[in-house]
Amino acid sequence: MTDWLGPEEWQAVGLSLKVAFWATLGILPLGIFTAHVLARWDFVGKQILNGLVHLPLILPPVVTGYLLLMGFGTRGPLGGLLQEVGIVVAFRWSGAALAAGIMAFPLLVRSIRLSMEAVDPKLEQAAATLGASRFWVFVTVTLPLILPGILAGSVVAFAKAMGEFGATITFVSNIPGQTQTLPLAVYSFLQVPGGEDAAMRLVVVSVVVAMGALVLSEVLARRIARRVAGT
Amino acid sequence: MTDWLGPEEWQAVGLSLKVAFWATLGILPLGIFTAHVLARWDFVGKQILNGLVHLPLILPPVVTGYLLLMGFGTRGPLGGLLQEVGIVVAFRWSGAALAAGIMAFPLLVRSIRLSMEAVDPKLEQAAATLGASRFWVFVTVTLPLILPGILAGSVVAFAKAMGEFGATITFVSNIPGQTQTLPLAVYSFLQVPGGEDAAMRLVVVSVVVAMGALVLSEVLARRIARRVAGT
Amino acid sequence: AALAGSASGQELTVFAAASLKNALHQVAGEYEAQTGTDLHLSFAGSSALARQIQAGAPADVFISAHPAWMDVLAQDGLIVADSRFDLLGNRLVLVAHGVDVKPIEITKDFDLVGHLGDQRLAMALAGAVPAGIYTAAALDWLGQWQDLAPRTAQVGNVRIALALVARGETPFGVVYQSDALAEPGVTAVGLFPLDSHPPIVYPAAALSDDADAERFLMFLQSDTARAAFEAQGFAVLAGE
Amino acid sequence: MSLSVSLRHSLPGFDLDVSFDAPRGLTVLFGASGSGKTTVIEAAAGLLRPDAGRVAAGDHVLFDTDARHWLPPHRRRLGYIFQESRLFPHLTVRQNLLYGHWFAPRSAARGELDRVVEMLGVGHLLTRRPAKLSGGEKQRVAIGRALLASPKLILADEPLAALDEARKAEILPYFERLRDETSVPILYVSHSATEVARLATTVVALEAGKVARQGTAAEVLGDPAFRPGSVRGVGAMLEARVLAHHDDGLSELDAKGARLLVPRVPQAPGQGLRVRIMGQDVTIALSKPENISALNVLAGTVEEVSPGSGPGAVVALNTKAGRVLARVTKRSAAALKLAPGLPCYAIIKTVSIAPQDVGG
Amino acid sequence: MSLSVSLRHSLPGFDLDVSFDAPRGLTVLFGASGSGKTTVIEAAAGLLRPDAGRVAAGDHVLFDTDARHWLPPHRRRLGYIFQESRLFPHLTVRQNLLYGHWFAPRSAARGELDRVVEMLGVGHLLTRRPAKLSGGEKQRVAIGRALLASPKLILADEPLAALDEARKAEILPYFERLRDETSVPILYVSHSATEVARLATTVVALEAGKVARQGTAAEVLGDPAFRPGSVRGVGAMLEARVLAHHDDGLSELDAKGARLLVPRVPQAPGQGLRVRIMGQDVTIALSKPENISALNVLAGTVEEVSPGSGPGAVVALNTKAGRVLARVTKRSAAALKLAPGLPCYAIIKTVSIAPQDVGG
Ligand SMILES: Nc1ncnc2c1ncn2[C@@H]1O[C@H](COP(=O)(O)OP(=O)(O)OP(=O)(O)O)[C@@H](O)[C@H]1O
Ligand SMILES: Nc1ncnc2c1ncn2[C@@H]1O[C@H](COP(=O)(O)OP(=O)(O)OP(=O)(O)O)[C@@H](O)[C@H]1O
Ligand SMILES: [Mg+2]
Ligand SMILES: [Mg+2]
Repeated sequence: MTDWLGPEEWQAVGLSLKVAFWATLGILPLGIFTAHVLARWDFVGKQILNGLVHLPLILPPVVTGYLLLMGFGTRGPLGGLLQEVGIVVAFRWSGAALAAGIMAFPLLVRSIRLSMEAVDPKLEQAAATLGASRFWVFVTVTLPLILPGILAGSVVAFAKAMGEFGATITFVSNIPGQTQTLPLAVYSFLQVPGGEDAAMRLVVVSVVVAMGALVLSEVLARRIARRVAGT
Repeated sequence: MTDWLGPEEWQAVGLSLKVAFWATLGILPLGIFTAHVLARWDFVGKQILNGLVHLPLILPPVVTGYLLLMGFGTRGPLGGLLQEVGIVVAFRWSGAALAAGIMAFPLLVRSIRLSMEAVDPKLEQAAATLGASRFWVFVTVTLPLILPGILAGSVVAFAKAMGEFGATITFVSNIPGQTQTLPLAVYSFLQVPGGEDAAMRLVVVSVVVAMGALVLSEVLARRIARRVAGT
Repeated sequence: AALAGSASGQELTVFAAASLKNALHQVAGEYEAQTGTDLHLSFAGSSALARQIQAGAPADVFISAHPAWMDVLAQDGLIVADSRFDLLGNRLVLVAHGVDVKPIEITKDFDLVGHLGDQRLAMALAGAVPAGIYTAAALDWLGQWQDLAPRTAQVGNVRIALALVARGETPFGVVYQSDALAEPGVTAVGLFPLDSHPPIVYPAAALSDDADAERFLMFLQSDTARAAFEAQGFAVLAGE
Repeated sequence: MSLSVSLRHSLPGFDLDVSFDAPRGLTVLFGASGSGKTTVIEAAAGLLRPDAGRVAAGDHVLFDTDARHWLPPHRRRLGYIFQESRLFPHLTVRQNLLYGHWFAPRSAARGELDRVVEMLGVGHLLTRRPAKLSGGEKQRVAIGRALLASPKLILADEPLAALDEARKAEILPYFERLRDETSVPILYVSHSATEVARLATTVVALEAGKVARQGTAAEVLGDPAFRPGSVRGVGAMLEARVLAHHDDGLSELDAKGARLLVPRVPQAPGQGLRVRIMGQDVTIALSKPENISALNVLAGTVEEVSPGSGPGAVVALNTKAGRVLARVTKRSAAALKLAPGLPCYAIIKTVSIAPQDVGG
Repeated sequence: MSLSVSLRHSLPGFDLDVSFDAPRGLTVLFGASGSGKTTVIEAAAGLLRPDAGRVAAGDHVLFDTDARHWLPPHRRRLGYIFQESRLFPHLTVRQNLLYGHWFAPRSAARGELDRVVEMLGVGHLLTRRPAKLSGGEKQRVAIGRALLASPKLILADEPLAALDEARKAEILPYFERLRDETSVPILYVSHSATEVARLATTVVALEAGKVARQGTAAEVLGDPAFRPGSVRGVGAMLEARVLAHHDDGLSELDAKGARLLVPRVPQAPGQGLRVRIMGQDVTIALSKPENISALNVLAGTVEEVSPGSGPGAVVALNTKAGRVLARVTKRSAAALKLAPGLPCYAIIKTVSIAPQDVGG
């Protein structure tokens, strides 16, 4: 079955997985933190932070990609900064992961935040009376209780990262082996006559991969929920 | 300030709002129902439904648009059906709403589902013992308790619908006044040298609109939450 | 400059308009076989590629679908000025749904509006993507752009415009000749006159004073390359 | 209407196998923590689907696994007072109270709400939401919510545990009225011997998921071997009739010819009632005591002496008024040479007959 | 260590203004549902930030709004038993029990867990999660969790309400030991006069957010005007010392020279203890009764007769053993012509002195 896809396509599959995986993993800590801030803190400018988080959802992906290019390109201010510490994202798979991560970020934060808001603050209070500081309350009570939300958010983020197209192609171009993820490969095929079949094969692969992640997460979430609900 | 944007751009703003509004409203009932099915029912093929719901997230938007075209175009099987009851979506703003709605659907369902899973089944049981049938339990207990999640999901869906580009342009093309939403207009501007300024003006408008919706939803959600939490 | 890790000049990155994918893949295969160079081809919209080059993309060669973006890069001093040449040309055709459609001769008297009836004309985004820009010009030349503009269905690229016609969503569409050839569900019923729009050219240029880039640009003008481009329906301008 | 319960259910580490029939009235489920009381109630409510069994209130069969009959909870017409209130957080107290009302086919009169609100003392809370209530207030609202659902079966899981004595004393008569004036069967979980004595028509004692004892309140409470919770709960029950109410706040009762003075009871002269005489409140004397503050002295004979495992013994006395149980030390029993047949006097202080020990 | 509480806080419709100092030991907060007990406890725990006030356990100042001092809850070293258990649903019973342990600076010995588990009877539940526990089991785990946190202040909000009498009897001595053997102050909410009598060093009675009465357990319980919950709770407390344990299960006590026989107490001969004599368990006789099952007869004189609003009166007797309160009917008080100065006998049945009325 390996010749069902050409080597370049297999490369795109592998790259997509890598990009989506690292994108999801990379935004997870910040996503959890941001969700916590939005769910539990109160400060001036909270709405601004909230808006910023949602920005990638609102902006047409091309615009996000364009802004990323301006900011993180080799000539961009942030790109320059990163370069000084030895990180190059422009036109690398890491840039594709950055774009996918940013596009998936609002979805992750929303999921986690919703779960976090559903955690009974009375349990957190109980933990505090037992000596747990804010940090430990979070680690020992809040975090385990929002695991299903984190899982749900991560899967949605992963799916989004797998499917991200507009921002990626605008930001890091479409370089096979470096930045040509599945959706970009699909796009390339669809641009020329006769590419439909190959495109559909790639679509099938992405759907299968994402569904796999989805089913896995459902099984995990169910196991966690069953534990807690005691049924 | 009206000449900050040309009449065509203002039209795009209005259209985007209309499309995003109806897209969100349109998918809300089905989204709530689907979330309920996924959160509380158990049946063979649940994972398939779950996968279908997430499909628009995974697929490159162009592909989604293309599939919509096949299904809902004037010659498509569903499009034909709709046409017989007098609904034409091809090249109409209603088609743009359909595309935006389908793209936003997984986000809506995820939010609502997460909230629904956080509702204590013991409360629903209590309602049942008091004579409420499954339907009434849902309407009088579950629904009010997941309002924050519905709100959160709706805003994310609205934001996504405001930003949707790939599927829309593929499915209903870019017809000023009918289907040229903000992202399409932005895209057009970005394609030609020197169009950045106009594009950014439109981006600012979408950001302002979406932020407005966001802030509004936060305020509402907070009010609801405060009521229930009693603080 | 080439991609990171290639100090030897054994690698070459080419940014090219997405519509060139099939042809360039063929050409690249030949080139790699002949020279042993590792070619990286990145296909995207010309605007995206041009912006990336402005932002410092590690590309060695750029092939644009429209002169405008090449002009911008030239102004910015990002291309090697004397390496620029017009590589390919294309034609606009009017395509109709179905396989058995009468050919039409497109002259200034051609009543496209009448042919459309109450249906739409599929085309690429006017004023944005190159095909749309050319199409708008051609329709203007017909004197019907004002009437037709609200009756068009403008999509992201020529392929989708073609798909609209193939599926019968619109009876007619305006696309590149190179695209129309391969689509079974449509008939190219008429060729737009060459003077109906600015010449459709795909300019190519090197982005650095790299010998490899020069060599590749030369290769694009070779007979091998010409055959590949022509097989895809392009007119090869260079070398004529 | 009678209540018939038969259940088998296995949980990991816990097996329930309970079966009892109770006549019209209030059935108390009694038993230690973890003995399965809530599990029984949940099965009756339909919130737990037992492995096998049948529950019926009169001819209203809630489920019968043999007949493959299963009414969903909302068709069972229940008034379930949960162990942990379970109020709807998004509804005000008033809306919580009226929730069952929306679904009741024949609606209770409006006056009913006012009466229940008054009894529960939650009138000032009607517009609040549950998060702003104290623990006892929540529990009271939960009681009201169940009672106002016009139920055909009341399930009460320790409804009064969170309340203070004064509040309990106000709510207990309401359950008595429900028991006596309506035909709604009540299944009532309680740890309190007082509540058992006062309310129970039937007592079902559970132990580790099995029925350890079952009988009418009089039977179970009159049995010297029955130790509800602790030995302090031993006490017999006498049937009596109100003779007169006196000005000094005492009521005079006639218990099969014997005269009893108790603190004022609400019943009218001529009405019947039952009085629980706690074993520990009965002193036994061999001669009729004089110049003593206790107003009730019943002549009788010793019927049975059951020494307990501790220092005490339960003495059953046969008096004109009925069987009376007395708890005395083994030392006293020996000193007084108490043995079956010995004539003696039971001294019962009027004040030790608490209002909650006297019930309709 | 002493406990000092002073709080002002306004909630819509409820104003709390409470201030009391309690010596070393266990302070019971007593009061009707909604009187503000939980609010006081929450403020002490730091879960509620009162408008103004100060709470200190000895020199461990938890907060002081005047001094702008506020320790966050996790730095207060608490053992808070919530009114509604609040167990962590994702942790097993064992993990719940040991939760506070993780954060305690000096860890309690391992043996401590075993002892608490044993006392609470939750050994077979250690690997379960809270969703699979019965109501009483949850409450017991919650008690254990708080006790195992090596707290410097124990806050207990009706910890025993959900438990049966037998289980209560097992847990009460543990609180006694905590009170007597450690210096940890305990703030304990209870509706039960029994618990008050048995456990309280100090009683603080709340009424509608204000302190209605405060004093040592002996003072408050010895006050004829104090009606904990209902008039049935009236009862004085005597200080005594164990003389001997007899074979028939009785213990002989010496209360300032008077001899008392009570059911076997755990204290060793020579140790001091206190005995609560419930008013309703005391019968007054003018002549020394003979041939009676009651073993304790104390000679004394009437000190005060306080008629209640109902049919009863509380009579304070001055006996050798100390002040004893008796509840009699007004009718008996009149018949016996009880008046200050009258010599009489207090008859107290041994068995009516329940184990929970005898405490260290
Ligand atoms: N958030 C709030 N807003 C307004 N009133 C409140 C709020 N929380 C509690 N109350 C009121 O404050 C009073 C005291 O409540 P608290 O919980 O301290 O009572 P409690 O003495 O513990 O009663 P219980 O024995 O019923 O638990 C109650 O009348 C209650 O209704
Ligand atoms: N889901 C479960 N899985 C396993 N055991 C359970 C489950 N739910 C309850 N149990 C056990 O079943 C027994 C009976 O529980 P139940 O809730 O009926 O007790 P109860 O008599 O109501 O006790 P309490 O007075 O403490 O409320 C308990 O030992 C409890 O641990
Ligand atoms: Mg229970
Ligand atoms: Mg309370």
